[in-house]
Amino acid sequence: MSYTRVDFQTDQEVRWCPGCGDYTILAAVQNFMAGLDIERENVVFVSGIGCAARFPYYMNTYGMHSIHGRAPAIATGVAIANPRLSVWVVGGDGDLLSIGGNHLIHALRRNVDLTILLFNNQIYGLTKGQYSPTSEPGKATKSSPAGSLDYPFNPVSLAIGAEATFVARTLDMDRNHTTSMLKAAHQHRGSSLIEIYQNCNVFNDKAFIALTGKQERRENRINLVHGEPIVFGADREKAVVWEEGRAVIVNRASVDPSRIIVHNAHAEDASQAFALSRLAHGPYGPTPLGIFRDVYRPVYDDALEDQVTRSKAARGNGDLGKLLTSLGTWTVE
Amino acid sequence: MSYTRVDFQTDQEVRWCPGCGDYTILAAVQNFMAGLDIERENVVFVSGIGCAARFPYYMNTYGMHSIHGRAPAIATGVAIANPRLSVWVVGGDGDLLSIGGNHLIHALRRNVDLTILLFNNQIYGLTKGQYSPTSEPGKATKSSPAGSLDYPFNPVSLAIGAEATFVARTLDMDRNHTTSMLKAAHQHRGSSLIEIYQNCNVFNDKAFIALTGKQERRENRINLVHGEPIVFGADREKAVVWEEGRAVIVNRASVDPSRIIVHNAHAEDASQAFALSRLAHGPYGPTPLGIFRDVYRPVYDDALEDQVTRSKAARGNGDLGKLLTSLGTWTVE
Amino acid sequence: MDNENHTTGSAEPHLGAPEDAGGVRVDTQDRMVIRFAGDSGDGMQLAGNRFTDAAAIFGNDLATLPTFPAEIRAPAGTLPGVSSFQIQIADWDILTPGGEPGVLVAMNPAALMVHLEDVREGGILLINEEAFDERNLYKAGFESNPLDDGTLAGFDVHLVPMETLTKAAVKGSGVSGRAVLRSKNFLALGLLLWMFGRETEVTARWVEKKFAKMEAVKNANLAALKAGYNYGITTESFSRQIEVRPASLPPGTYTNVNGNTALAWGLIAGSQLSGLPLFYASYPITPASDILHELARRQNFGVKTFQAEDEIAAAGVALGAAFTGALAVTGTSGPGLSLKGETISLAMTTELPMIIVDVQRGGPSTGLPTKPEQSDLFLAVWGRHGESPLPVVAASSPSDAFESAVEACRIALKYMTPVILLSDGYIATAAEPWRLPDLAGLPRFEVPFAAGPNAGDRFLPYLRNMETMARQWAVPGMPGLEHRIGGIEKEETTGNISYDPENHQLMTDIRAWKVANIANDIPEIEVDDPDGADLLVLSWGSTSSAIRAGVGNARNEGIEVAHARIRYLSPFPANMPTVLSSYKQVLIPEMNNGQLSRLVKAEFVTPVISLNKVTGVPFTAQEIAAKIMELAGR
Amino acid sequence: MDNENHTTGSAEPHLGAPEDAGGVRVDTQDRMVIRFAGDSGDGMQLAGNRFTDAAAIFGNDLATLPTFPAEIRAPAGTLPGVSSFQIQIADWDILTPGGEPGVLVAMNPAALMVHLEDVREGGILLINEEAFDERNLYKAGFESNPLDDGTLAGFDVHLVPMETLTKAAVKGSGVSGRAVLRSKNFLALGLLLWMFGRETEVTARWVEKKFAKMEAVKNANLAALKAGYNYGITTESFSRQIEVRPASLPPGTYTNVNGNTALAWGLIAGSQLSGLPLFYASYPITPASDILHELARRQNFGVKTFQAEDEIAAAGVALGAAFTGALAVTGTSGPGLSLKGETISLAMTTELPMIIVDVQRGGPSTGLPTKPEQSDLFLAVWGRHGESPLPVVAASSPSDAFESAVEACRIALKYMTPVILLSDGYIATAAEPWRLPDLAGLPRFEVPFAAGPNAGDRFLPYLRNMETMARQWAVPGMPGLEHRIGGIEKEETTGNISYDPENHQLMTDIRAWKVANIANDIPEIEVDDPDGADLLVLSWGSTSSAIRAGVGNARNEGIEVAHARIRYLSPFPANMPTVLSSYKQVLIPEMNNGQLSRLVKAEFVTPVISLNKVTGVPFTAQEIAAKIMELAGR
Ligand SMILES: Cc1ncc(C[n+]2csc(CCOP(=O)(O)OP(=O)(O)O)c2C)c(N)n1
Ligand SMILES: Cc1ncc(C[n+]2csc(CCOP(=O)(O)OP(=O)(O)O)c2C)c(N)n1
Ligand code: SF4
Ligand code: SF4
Ligand SMILES: [Mg+2]
Ligand SMILES: [Mg+2]
Repeated sequence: MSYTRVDFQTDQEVRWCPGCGDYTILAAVQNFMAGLDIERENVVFVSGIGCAARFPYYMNTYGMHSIHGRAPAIATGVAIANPRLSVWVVGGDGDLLSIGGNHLIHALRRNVDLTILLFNNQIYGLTKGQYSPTSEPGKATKSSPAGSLDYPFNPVSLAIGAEATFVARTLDMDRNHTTSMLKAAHQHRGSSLIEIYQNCNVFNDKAFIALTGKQERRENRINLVHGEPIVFGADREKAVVWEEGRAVIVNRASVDPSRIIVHNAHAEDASQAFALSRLAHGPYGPTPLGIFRDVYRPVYDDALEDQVTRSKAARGNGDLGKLLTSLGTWTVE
Repeated sequence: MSYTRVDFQTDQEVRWCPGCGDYTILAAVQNFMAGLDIERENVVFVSGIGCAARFPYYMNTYGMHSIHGRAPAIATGVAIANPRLSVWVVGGDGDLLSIGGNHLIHALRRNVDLTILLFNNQIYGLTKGQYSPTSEPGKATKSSPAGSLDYPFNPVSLAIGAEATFVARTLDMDRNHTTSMLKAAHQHRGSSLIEIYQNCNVFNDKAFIALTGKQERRENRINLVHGEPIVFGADREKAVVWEEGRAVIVNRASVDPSRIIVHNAHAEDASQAFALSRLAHGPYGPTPLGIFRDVYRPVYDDALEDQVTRSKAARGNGDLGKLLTSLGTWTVE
Repeated sequence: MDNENHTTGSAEPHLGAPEDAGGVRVDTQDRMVIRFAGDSGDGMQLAGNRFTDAAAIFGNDLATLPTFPAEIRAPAGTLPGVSSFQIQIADWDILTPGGEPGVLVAMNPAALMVHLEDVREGGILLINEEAFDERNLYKAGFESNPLDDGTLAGFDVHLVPMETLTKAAVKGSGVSGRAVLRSKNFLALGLLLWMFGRETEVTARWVEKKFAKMEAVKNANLAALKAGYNYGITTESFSRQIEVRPASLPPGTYTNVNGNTALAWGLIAGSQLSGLPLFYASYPITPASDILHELARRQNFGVKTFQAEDEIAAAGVALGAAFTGALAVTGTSGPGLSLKGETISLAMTTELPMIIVDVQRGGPSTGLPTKPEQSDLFLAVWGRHGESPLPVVAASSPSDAFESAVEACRIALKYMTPVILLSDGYIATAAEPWRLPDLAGLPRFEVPFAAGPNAGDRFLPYLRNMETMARQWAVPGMPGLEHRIGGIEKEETTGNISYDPENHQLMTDIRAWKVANIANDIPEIEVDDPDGADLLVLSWGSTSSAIRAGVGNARNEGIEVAHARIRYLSPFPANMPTVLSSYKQVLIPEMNNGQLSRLVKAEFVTPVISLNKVTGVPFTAQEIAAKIMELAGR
Repeated sequence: MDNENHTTGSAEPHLGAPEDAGGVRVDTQDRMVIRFAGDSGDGMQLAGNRFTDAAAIFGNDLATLPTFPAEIRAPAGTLPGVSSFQIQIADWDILTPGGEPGVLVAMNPAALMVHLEDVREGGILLINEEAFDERNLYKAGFESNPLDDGTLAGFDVHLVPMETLTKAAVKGSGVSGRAVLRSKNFLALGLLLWMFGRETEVTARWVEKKFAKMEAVKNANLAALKAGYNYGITTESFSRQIEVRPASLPPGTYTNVNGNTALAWGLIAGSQLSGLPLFYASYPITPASDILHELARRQNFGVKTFQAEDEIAAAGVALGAAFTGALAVTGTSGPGLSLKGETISLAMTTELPMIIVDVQRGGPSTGLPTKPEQSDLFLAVWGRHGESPLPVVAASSPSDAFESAVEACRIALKYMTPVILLSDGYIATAAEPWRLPDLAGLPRFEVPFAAGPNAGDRFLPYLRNMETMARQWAVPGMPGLEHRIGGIEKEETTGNISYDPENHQLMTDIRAWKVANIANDIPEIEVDDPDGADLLVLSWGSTSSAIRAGVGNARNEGIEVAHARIRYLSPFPANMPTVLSSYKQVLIPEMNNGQLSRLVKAEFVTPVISLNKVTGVPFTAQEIAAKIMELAGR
């Protein structure tokens, strides 16, 4: 089966604001899907509510635009009931981290085979601009005219703390990088979370300027690539080293090259990935993009299927007649 | 004002199973409270539902035994509405990590001034023995006769991932340690989470044997004390060192003493605390107890109070008459 | 097996009058209520269940009611720690576990304290006298010892040194220490079996199987059982035996089942009748958890169970499973149903089949978790935002839970709609003999799966079967049927988002019509009205049995009264208007403040008389009969 | 200000007949519906609001209805991107924003496409002709250009080159590039002001204040405004001016307010009348979010707002605040109300005062977020597990939202109970002139705070005021009043956990009685029945205005018909039975499938006629009048 991007487009007009970062992500996902060897009918997109959550309508696969926050739970049901499907979750920072936070962390710890795309625009887009659980402290919005008092989540840290087996971060503007993250997440069996910095040009424009500005991005973008040393900067003049359990940015010249961290996304111990996630609390300075963590752990859907298979093998296919009499019977004649 | 433990006891018969770890925790809290200089009337205990959640009925303070999972939200309301109160949350691993997981992580990131006691018995006690989000994988319970497929949370890791400013772990059996954790948590302004390993002798007896068994505890208990090197073992023969961003257990003799981690609970960067939390995923071998993290960050309740004060100062006490005419008026005569 | 052999001396059966039989009178009764009561640790549930089995196999009709201590395990010997099990056995088709016990087994003072007031005058008390020490008396709140202060005057009291007897009996079994006394429930049971002229054989067989791998325990229990039985034979103090003859139940194979188990089995039956895998997602909650536990053991039936992080997730996970073509079910109790509303509303508007089981308990809020109530009816029928009509089916007894579950599955799948299936804490834990259905005779369900594109080469997810108004179920994996559904109003046929006013009206009307139309596909209500009465008693749910019994009692008093039970509460059966208009008065007893009453009034604008009881304790037949008599002017 | 000055030539007022006035006819109308429609980016809401102000200050009565694009911002020029604002102005007490517009301002083809069908025959179309290029026509779905294909025949069409005019006007203002065209809404507005004989002064003042810090924008807008006005004066094509005279409203000071703002202010009033700090916890949701936004700006009133992680948390946080003695409120829309049920049930049983605002929108599920509906009534009254009775109060108009909020506060605090306050998407965003209340005249609330121990030296949290059945509110910080409350059934007076059956019955009865008794403490319903009619029309919520207007229309046709609006839906006012029994027929129009109808039938067992509409669009007076006429046999 060979697809082109068009095969994944639907007849629904795409209705995000012109200039919204969601468009680029959609294009990246459609292109990526076209290049896969999965049949369209075996793909399911589940979303909650929000601008991002409109996504399924634009993907010519099976899809559900569900209710706010519940997509990880619904997708869990899809994946567990039919482990042969490729199940994707799309949601915003409000959808997946605010109302849906619990379902997200539980899906991650269970390692259900889901690929979760978190469109983080650090704002509530659909409801017109309230601060979100990833908005910067002090942010003035309609619901926080005197400045938000919430301290934001770092979605990567949260996911790692919730025992996620695959966590990555990418940027709407960088389609190639987005695609490579999609590829890796898709290859990972079990839950994968990709945080995608997504510009909401209407309510939170330029939130990611540190990573998208011409000059800024050269300075701030830290590419995490498994097996490669973590160096960055306009002239690759910065490096990240371990210092007493913390990842610390130093001038590359000031350290022995052997001290520079060679990124290991497959480390069993989540500490390193966590430490790297602490390099940036929001994209305001040097910020890592790439795969923080990618390890294998038994996958819920497979394990459940396995229990069912083993149970049938051990006890034979259930016989309802026998079950009904299993507590003992007597006969009246 | 000076209290004794009796002042904090109520006329309600304590109704946990004989031998339940909850008793020791109750005694520790009552004793601890008696030694504080807070008036009883300024203390509020809020709980959800579960065996642990019965707690408020036994504390002669203000209290609410609310509904399953919602205690952190309700307590947030109490604390924010009246920042002069000392607000405590008590709940089980099901209450606070399963149904209440989202409220918990949001309370932690907001740094609401709450002291949260998580009674972790790794089981659902009240509903008679289903596995919980902290039960070990493969656990056979009524709801998982073929073995649980869930991978458990590490509550300390989760809390740190959720931007908690104070996270500690203690053990029901060790009253002194429990008391010192209570003291530190209480002194910390902002959210504090204490994970208390609590034995449910009916449905999950000996879950903490690695830390309570006579021999086992000598070998496994890792005491985290700020400013002290992390060494442990029956003969203090083990030590913890940094190794590429991970905390690793080594034979003390095999390393230079200078390499042994001197515990710093006050580090700004949460990476170290997180790394230490990864030493044990459940109390099955060497397991750290003590304060993982204790840092200051602006406290939600105070900051909100402050906004109100500043707003009044800047704009004067609100005048409803003026507000009603603020959109412009006209007069009909 | 016949029980005559087990009375000493003359053993001819006799009806009604007591008779002397070699020193032991044999009372023949048409029914008898027995209650086992003791500390949670005393094994009363086990003793009760074993007695139930013996009675069932003997051929009595019976109904049982276990009562567990509320929520938290209380310390031994205290009032909140008392656990009890009531059984009514009869030689006819009884319907309830009965009201006032004729026999009470009291293992300690607390049990006596809690239950004595219920025992009927002259009832038999079997008391473990050795538990009546000062400490236990204090814990139970007795100021003096009821065994000798006259409290028990008027009862037929038997003080049995159960602990001494048990210790003596189990000596040599290999059990030692504290464990010895664990067998005392078997001692009590043995004595009771003797008293009712039952062999110990059925129980002994069970013990042998159950404790096959625990030789010592097995021996101890068998010894205690026998000792209790023999104590009955040999002790002079027992001058009465009670005979309750086999009932003439309809022929068939029977088992004894509680409602949670039967409901779980009904779901499995739904799965087999539809050919769809059963998927059950739930968050533990009393008294619904046992459905999860039962189904979790049935993986070899292809059943997948999922313990979710909360009730909202459980509903969501079930909905996701429904999207893939599974028979999806989520089960809970009241507080959980309150939480699931938003997700159910999504299931309703996406028109996916799904069953939501609500095992009702005492409300509001946490309420009385271990007590039954019928107060979630409003929530089930009307408790969602927007216009969210749904079918609601209510089980009325443990065995009826099976059939109701099958019906819920049938309706959900045929009409592509979530269905709420109501049970309650009484049905959940009580047991009754159930005549097993002929499984082969149950009709298979047709499931409206989409076979392929349904509009040229397109697939329109909201194209409907014009008879049922069900849309087609296109499940992932089917090529060419890719489609998107969601919670925003959908355009008719295409399912695309539509804000068009007329379309919203149309879709709202269709959803309402779809549910209303199910009235034509469910059995009409059958009225039991032998005499052409003026008064109709309407029942639903677990109170139906007591109501039926109460109606029977009233008829025995010569009162003409009709009775009908409603299983389908939304929509109501098609003949409801006719039935209602055939009677001058309609009485609706409920364990709530009049919820069905209001539903009936709202639908049919007909006055009804409500009999409401919100105590967490089921109606007794007597209460119903009394109300009927009152209405009849007696 | 009088408008005669602004017509050219003769300017004597004249009623009814059009008159020639120096080439410009002046139509005097008793009312006129004007709709502004354009792309979301065209500033139609702003133009509408400015026009509203001018009309209000002129003294017209008016009602407005903004309509926003549903949910997602659509690309410019598309149909889903159309935003509109309707206003009806009148010289008498009008009640609705009206049905068919007499004037439509269409800024682009999409706006014309969406709204043309509503415009009444012969209506005036003010069209921005320069937007009608091929691309925009295509996006709007026009196959040919409606400006010259005959589509607009029968209308009074004015093609205005708005972009050219705007560009010319703002030249030199300092605004440049794309921003220039932003002022075109002021151009349209200026033209409209001229058309209705209004000065530009009011608007100009507003612009000066609003854009004080943005000199260039200010100048551009002022210039465009003037240019539009002058265009009206000078262009030959405009041969009509429309006069709508000031209404004779009751004397007083008026402001123009939408329902969300008025409701927020009502809560602040509740706070001031009770002396309690207002605490508002919410999770953003359309159309309720603006209440949060408004209150978040009022910290100097001592208001604390909290944006929670979800609706359950918001309810919980509010409940926690209530425990501390705050006036606690949580606000949401339908899906959120479905989620809050469990927590509301806890608030009910802990008997803490709390207000739950539900700004209803189209359901079920996500439904139609930007459209009004009245379909959460069942959920409000009956949508919780267990017996969970609550007072429910419904606002009927933007300004009534203030008073209803005050009432909700009063009831919650006096009776120690959560109260549900219903509004809807129409009330939320529509505006109307509101005669400001005399704040000093509002009675203060007494709050049942516990002052100290109430039973000797003990404090019993469930000891009640025997008149209201309210328990005392003991807030943390008060020594000696330490107590525990919770969701398990509580023992009467002590509040300790109780599983006692009789206590559960008692507490259930008390909770029901407490709510039922509020019927004696709310105003009776007032029936507007000048003629002693046989038909009563009952209304609630936002449809009340259209219903009142429809009743007026029917009376104008000579039909006798009574009207009453119900603000209190649980409990119903005490005189409901009397009122209902005084009429032969009762008509209940609702934007749902008959929820109040069913509540009335369930409570009073009286037949009612339902008029239901579930399109997301409010009733028009015409629809109501038509139904009344039908019932009257006309
Ligand atoms: C139960 C419920 N609560 C609230 C809402 C309103 N709501 C819709 S989307 C949203 C948040 C949008 O933010 P985010 O998830 O970050 O998505 P974005 O629009 O930014 O892509 C909210 C609060 C809703 N639809 N349902
Ligand atoms: C909404 C809701 N769901 C489920 C329950 C049932 N329930 C009560 S406590 C509990 C979990 C108990 O486990 P945990 O929180 O670990 O407390 P423990 O009893 O172990 O102390 C559950 C599932 C409930 N009361 N309410
Ligand atoms: S509001 Fe923001 S996130 Fe939503 S579609 Fe527009 S630009 Fe994108
Ligand atoms: S069930 Fe377990 S946790 Fe609950 S009271 Fe008993 S021992 Fe304690
Ligand atoms: Mg967002
Ligand atoms: Mg637990």
